[in-house]
Amino acid sequence: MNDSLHLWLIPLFPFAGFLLNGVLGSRLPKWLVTTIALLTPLWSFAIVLSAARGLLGFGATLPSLPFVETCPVGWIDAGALHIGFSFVLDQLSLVMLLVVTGVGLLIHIYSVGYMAHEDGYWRFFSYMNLFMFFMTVLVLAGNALVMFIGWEGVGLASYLLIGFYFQKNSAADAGKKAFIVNRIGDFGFLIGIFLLLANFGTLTFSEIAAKLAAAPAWQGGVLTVIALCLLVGATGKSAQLPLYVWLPDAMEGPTPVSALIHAATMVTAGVYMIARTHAIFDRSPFALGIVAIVGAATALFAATIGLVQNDIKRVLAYSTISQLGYMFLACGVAAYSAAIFHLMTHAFFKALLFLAAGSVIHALGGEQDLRKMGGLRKKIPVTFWTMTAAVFAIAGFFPFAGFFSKDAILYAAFLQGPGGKIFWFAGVVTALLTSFYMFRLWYLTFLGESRSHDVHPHESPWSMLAPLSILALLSIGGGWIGMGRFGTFLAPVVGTSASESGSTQLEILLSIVAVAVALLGWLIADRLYRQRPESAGNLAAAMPAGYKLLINKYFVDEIYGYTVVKPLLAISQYVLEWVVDVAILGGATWLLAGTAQFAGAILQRWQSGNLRSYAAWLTLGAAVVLLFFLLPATLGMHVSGMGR
Amino acid sequence: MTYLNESILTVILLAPLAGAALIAILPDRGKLPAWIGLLTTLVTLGLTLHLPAHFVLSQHGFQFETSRLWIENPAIYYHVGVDGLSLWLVVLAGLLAPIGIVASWNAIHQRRKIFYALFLVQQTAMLGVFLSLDLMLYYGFWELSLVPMAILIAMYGRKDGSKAALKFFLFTFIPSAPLLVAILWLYANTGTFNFADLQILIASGGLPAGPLCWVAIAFLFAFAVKVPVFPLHGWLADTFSEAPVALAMVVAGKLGLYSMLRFHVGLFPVQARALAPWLVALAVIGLLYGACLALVQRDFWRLLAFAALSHLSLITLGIYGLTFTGWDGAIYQILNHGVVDGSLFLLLGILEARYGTSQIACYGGLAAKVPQTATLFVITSLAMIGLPMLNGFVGEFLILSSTFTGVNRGWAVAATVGVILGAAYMLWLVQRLFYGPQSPLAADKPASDLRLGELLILWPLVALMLGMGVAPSIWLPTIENRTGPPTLKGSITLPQPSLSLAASGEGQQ
Amino acid sequence: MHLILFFIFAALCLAGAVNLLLQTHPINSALSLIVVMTSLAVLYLLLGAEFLAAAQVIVYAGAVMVLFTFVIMLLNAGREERTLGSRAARVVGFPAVAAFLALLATVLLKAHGLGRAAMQEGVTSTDDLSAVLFTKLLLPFEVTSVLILIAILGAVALTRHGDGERSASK
Amino acid sequence: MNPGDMLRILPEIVLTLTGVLIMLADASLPANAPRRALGWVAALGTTLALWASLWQLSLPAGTAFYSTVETSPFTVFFHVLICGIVLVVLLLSLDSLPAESHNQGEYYALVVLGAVGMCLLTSGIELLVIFIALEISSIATYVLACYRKESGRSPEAAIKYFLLGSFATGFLLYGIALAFGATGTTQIYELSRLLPTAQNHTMVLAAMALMVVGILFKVSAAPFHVWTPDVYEGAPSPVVALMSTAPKAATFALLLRVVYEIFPTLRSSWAPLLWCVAVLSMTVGNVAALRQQNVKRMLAYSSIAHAGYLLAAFAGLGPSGIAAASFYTAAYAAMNVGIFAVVTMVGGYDDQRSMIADYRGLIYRAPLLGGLLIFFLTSLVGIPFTAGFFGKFYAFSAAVGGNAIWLALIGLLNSGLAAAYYLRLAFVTVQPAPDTESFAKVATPTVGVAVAAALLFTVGATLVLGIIPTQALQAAETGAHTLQVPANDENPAYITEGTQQPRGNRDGIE
Amino acid sequence: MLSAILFSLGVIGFLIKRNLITVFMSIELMLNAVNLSFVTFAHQWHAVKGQIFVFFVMMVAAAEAAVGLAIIIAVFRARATLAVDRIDLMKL
Repeated sequence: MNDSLHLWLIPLFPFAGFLLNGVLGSRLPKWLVTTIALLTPLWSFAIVLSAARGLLGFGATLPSLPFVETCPVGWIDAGALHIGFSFVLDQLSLVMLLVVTGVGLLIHIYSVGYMAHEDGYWRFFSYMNLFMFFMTVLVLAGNALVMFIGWEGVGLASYLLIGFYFQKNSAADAGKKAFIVNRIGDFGFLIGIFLLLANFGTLTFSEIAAKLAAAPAWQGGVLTVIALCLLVGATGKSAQLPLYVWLPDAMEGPTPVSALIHAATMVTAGVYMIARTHAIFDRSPFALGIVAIVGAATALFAATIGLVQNDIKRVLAYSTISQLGYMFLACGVAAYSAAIFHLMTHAFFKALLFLAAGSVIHALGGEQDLRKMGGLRKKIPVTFWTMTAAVFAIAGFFPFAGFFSKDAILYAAFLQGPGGKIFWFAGVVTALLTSFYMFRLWYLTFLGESRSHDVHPHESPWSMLAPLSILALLSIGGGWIGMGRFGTFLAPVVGTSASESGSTQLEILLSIVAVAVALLGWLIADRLYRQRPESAGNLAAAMPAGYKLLINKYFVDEIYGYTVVKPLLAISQYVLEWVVDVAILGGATWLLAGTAQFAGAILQRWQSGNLRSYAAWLTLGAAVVLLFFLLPATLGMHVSGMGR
Repeated sequence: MTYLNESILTVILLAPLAGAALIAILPDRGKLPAWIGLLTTLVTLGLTLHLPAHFVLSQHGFQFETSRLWIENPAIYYHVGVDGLSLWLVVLAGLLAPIGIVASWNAIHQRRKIFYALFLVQQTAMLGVFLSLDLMLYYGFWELSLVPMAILIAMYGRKDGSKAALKFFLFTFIPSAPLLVAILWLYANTGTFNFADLQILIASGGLPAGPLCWVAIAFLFAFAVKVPVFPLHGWLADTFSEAPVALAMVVAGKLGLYSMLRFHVGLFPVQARALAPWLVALAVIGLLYGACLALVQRDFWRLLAFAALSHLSLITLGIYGLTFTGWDGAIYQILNHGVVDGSLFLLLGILEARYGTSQIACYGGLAAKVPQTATLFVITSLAMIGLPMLNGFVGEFLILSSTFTGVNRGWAVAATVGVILGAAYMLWLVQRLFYGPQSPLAADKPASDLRLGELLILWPLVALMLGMGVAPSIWLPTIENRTGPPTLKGSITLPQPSLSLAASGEGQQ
Repeated sequence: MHLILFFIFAALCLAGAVNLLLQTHPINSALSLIVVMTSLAVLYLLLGAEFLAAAQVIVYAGAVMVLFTFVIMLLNAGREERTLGSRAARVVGFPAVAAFLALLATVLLKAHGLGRAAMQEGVTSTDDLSAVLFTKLLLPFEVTSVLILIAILGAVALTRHGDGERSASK
Repeated sequence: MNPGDMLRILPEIVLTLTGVLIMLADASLPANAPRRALGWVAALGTTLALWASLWQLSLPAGTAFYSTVETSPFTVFFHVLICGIVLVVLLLSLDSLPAESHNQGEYYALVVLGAVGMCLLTSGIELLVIFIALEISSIATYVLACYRKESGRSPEAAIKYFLLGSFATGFLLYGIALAFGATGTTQIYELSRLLPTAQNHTMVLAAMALMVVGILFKVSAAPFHVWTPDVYEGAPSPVVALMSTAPKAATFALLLRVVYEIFPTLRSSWAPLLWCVAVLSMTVGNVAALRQQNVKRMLAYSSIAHAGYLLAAFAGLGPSGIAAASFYTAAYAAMNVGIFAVVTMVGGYDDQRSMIADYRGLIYRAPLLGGLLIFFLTSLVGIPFTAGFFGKFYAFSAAVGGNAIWLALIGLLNSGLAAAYYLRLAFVTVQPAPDTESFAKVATPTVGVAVAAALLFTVGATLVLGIIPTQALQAAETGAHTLQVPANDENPAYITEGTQQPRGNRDGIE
Repeated sequence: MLSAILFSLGVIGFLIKRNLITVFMSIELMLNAVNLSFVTFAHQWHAVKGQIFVFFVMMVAAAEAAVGLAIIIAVFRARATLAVDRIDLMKL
């Protein structure tokens, strides 16, 4: 087993798929494209699974984790800098890999049906495989720079996939926005990497951890700065405040993309990164506090926006942001395993939500507006039931997966001193809002009467329904792994936090509160959208300012536009180009040239063509020369060989 | 083989000239000059590849050296040689030439003979700059490189070629006056133009410090204009938007940057160190400035010009960070810039040839019509903005990280902001050209996608970008085997901060 | 005696020169120039250069000035036209001349005894002159022939060509 | 007088005989007979003279005719240079003079005889000889400038040149008189021997000042340059090719003699003056040229600027300065004759097309001429591997060696400025010509054998001086050394050195 | 001294005369001034050379006169004027 485990094969397969489909895809028959696209992640999944099997004690024994694999040839060897390709398989990356390859595989399968009639079928799958490649690299990365490869790479894949319908301006815009906003985050990450390099002389996670362990007194200071830089990177990728703005727009991409990248895997990379570098965060309570605040604030903030969105995918997008906020909150209270746990369950139910939404959209021929749906329960039953499972899961109802993970986070937050209570409270309010808007969505989509008459919904093909079903099962049962066992499993990597020490009275109490809150949300939704459908509008009318604020997403995009983008462009255009480049620098050049020309003009006047004036100049010259020689002599200052 | 090793550089220098002569002799019939040009450049490329193939890694100093007395008094030698610094640059110059020919293949319709002949002369001059180890010989090639360039810009300018050509020429020619005076001063005080001798003599401190400082500034000034370094970039945008594609892709950067490394930092380490803070500042300003201006350009050549300003500033930053790692990164980034810019120029040139305009606003939605072009363009753009696994990243990372760790954190952070801006303007360009609904121009004009010849040159380039991004270890060891300035040798390395050092809050810049 | 003669002729010479400038008709100027030259010839004589005095009269006053008058007649040159003239000539020229004169004067005055009437010892004989001329300075003498040749050639070319041209064009 | 003396002036004799022969033949030929053959005779004679001067290298350096002329590597250098220029100009004239011109014979004779003066100017070591030689060359050029007198411009050029030239000669002559007054002699070596001990210091200075003024006028250095543009514009192009180079070269040789041989001890006086004149010349020349629309006028200003560069070499100490100046003279002559040859061919004898706008698209109409024009222009700009570069390089190298770094800097910046107008012309020639009637009618200039030879000669010289200048430079240096040592018959210290001078420097010197 | 004054007068003549021929005469005046100084110096130094120089100057002046007047004739034919200030076709 030891010999047969080659980590590099995990990313290699999707990459091969990417290359094959990307280069030859346009010429290959569709079935072959499909086969390639599906087989490659399947293969990776199989490797991961075999590794996991060994690890969990089912099959042959696996070497002790972490299992490190380093490319014999370095990547960047320059001067004192030695950075190699190194992959690490440990508990943390194993969980992530399972999620990534597993959910990824399902979504690939789903896409076969969903994208069947799209033009760039091969292109889509090559991008998807590319994403899988980078995502696995990101997860397996043994040092920060390799992680950065994956980090940027998934951003690239995301960019390409969001802009998949590139002929739509909105899609192309969204892709660009995603990439650039991510870049802002990457900027932080990169600075973090530089700081790591400067302070540790290495980027390898294990070495960093070892060096930290060797210096137990090292707290805060530069570590806080590093942590905050990494946090900036994480907020970019995981769509946290203030860099979340790209994610809602990213919904322009095909729905499977939203499911895979913008719900299940890529956006969780930030969480994963913080967990991966937790050794640094642990040394900086301040940074952790910031992480928690960011997480809690994002969770609440995004949830409020989610309340009023009418686009089914945007609702889900804001819910994703909100859920990611939970994960950050968990990280912020050092409950990394809880964060990863929620990451995993979230991957299940959010992927399911998106896929189901995709199925709905598919059924309605591309309609995404909630206000035009309704009454679909009968027409697409499989979708309805699976979606229901997901809704319950995200709302945090026992015994669905979301319950366990969310519960663990809230509990961990609650334990985190006085500030923790506030976080807990924010989490609970978020849970209420989440429950409300998810059920709102549920009601508007499936229940009531159809609000659109010219469509004939139909159930999706099996290739889409099968993944839905599997994910539904996971959403229902995924939580039973249990926080305790999960925490223990991850403990070698991320350590344990107070919350993992088994169930206590307090935890049960808190769980009850959470479930109650979720129930409350359901009830409100039920009242507003089932019993008295008109009251929702009334409520909005009653609070016009608040509604306007929410429906416009707090005008954040506009604020960014007016404070960052427009000024930047304006400064570039008016100040830098026109004033500095054209006026000052160009002017200086012009002035020099003009001076020469002007002098030339003066000399031209000198050259009058008149013989006598020429003679005059000549005489003047002669006089000056004479004076030049004689003056020093007459003044007695002349020094020469005369008389010697 | 020994004989070949001794004369290979001369052969490399003469090969393009021979091609130019052949073109000049043969009639200007059809594509004949282009074919000869292509053949010549390919042969030259093959010859340049001989260098890395036979470069002895373990041997320090210059290799393939040839030195012959050219003029007795003043003693000027025909002295050529390569080390790790120039080795790949020579190959790069060899590589860019066939690309330039392909880029001109359909863009140059008339007067092919003059074009290709001068193009080849230009190549010789460029190679000469990289190879010369005698200051006068170097200066000769340095100046010679201006002429074919200026003439071709004047001949093939898009709108007002001669104005741009004049601007280019004067901008780069006038600063070389102080350079020549400085060289003459050196000769007057040392009696030699030989690079290695001068290096030793200057390092020994026998020369008066005051004038030497001015000499260093004169050297720097000439190079800085050629690079260009902000605020001396006035010629760049006009030249880019006027010059034929094949020339625009070689005009900026390489020569000036190489010269900075070899003849400024290499000859005047002490003075360079004194000047370095200014240059670092200018480089960072230029980096951001270029990026900001690239954001608001309406013409893609001008956009590319400011993007180039930004990237070249980054390399300047790497050079004047005065760290070994930074130099590695700088040299590597010069190569990257050559490859990436070559490819971008080629692609944009193809677009311009097909659609007849360089106004970005006229384009839109091309991806559906010319998918191959779009794909390659996107890949190249990504390499340009420094996506990991593509070549741009390696150089960028080396430069930025060395600046951060070895020079100044504030500047490094500011320079890293350029990463964001770089993505912004390139992706915006991609979007405006290829995505969105088709513009009237794109919809109306029937245009074919890339032709076989173009693909044959572009895919290898893309492969090269990938290769250089994944396996820089092929290049870096040779790059590191260079003759650094004697006083700097080993004195600056990446600091290896101990934990205690870091813990003492040294990180809080 | 010599001194008196010197001053007389020097004055005459200067007067002639000034007259040359003041006259507006070329022919008058030419005549004043002859006055200058002949008085100079006297001065030469006073300075002991008898051969030169003769040559001055013959070559200059005779041949050259005849040429001048001839051309004046040929071209029928009338009074000078009142043209605008050159401002630069006046603004720049006169101060320059003044300065020049002043400087030159200082130089010559410093050279003792040069400007004044000289003693009369040592009249250079034509014999001595020719002896030197045909031995030591043979080459210049010969070379002068080339000069004369060119002058003739040029004058002929310029004038004859014009005639041919004119007749050809008419 | 011994026969050996005749050998010392062999080139001059050959040239004189040629001139006389042509004159006689011209007179004896029937009035309407073609006189083109006379041009070939002249060219042949000049070639012979060139060989004769080269042959003089085998003579021990020394003086003749009672120390009125000398033969040394220095004089040979300039002799060869002048003969070369004259040869090229003759070849050029052969094809560019209108065939029906009646006085071609006189033209060739004047050119050849003028060359006698120029040659003597460089070899004379007696101010009297020098004066006469100067007059010979001047008068010849006055007449030649007037040659195209059917147009109003040519005589105007001639009269301006003539009057101002005579005017300047007056100054020179006064300078000689004062030098004579200070020492009682006009023989250069005696002068240089006596001058340091002369009683009247101010007079010596004044003598030097006036002589320098006269010479600077001839080399058209600012502020004595004012005549140049007008004369160059008006005179026929082949004549400009001649008079912008050959008499200038000779006069520079004279200037070298005057400042380095007569007044070496007054270096501290004249060096700053020449410094200033150099700066003024190049600046005035280049700046004024910027706005010119007439090619010949522009080149006139450029020649002023080049005089400035050349004077910069005088800042060099001793032999290095002399050698640099000599070399620059040769380099400048090569490229300037070349470019005027092109201008002659393009503009025609009657200067029909001498505006810059007329050169538009030249390279397409006449690829050879256009290409050569650009080539010479790049040489004038001073691009490496051309004569112009090495000329400038040595001149400023000498200046830097003489610690005149600022001078070198100003000079080189000036040459940057100069690039602006040179390239303006170069770029105009590569611009596509508009398809208007006026351009369609322009006939493509035809290049005959003689002109082709002339062009080949100049291109070859420009390239050789730019790429393998070693021999020419050695010649210049040897010459410089012989000039440095005050030579007289009793103490021929330099003779051995002179004889070792390698022969066959012809390929270096044009 | 006299010669200096004469010389300067010649120069002034060049500057103020408006007729080509008189301008030329002014030049002759200058040459004469030089001659005078030569003779004087020759007298002072008892050197024959000075006188010979004068002799040559005379010859040169004669030659110049021939050529110069020929040119003046040419100018007159081409332009029908002898006014100095009219001869300014070429300028700037």
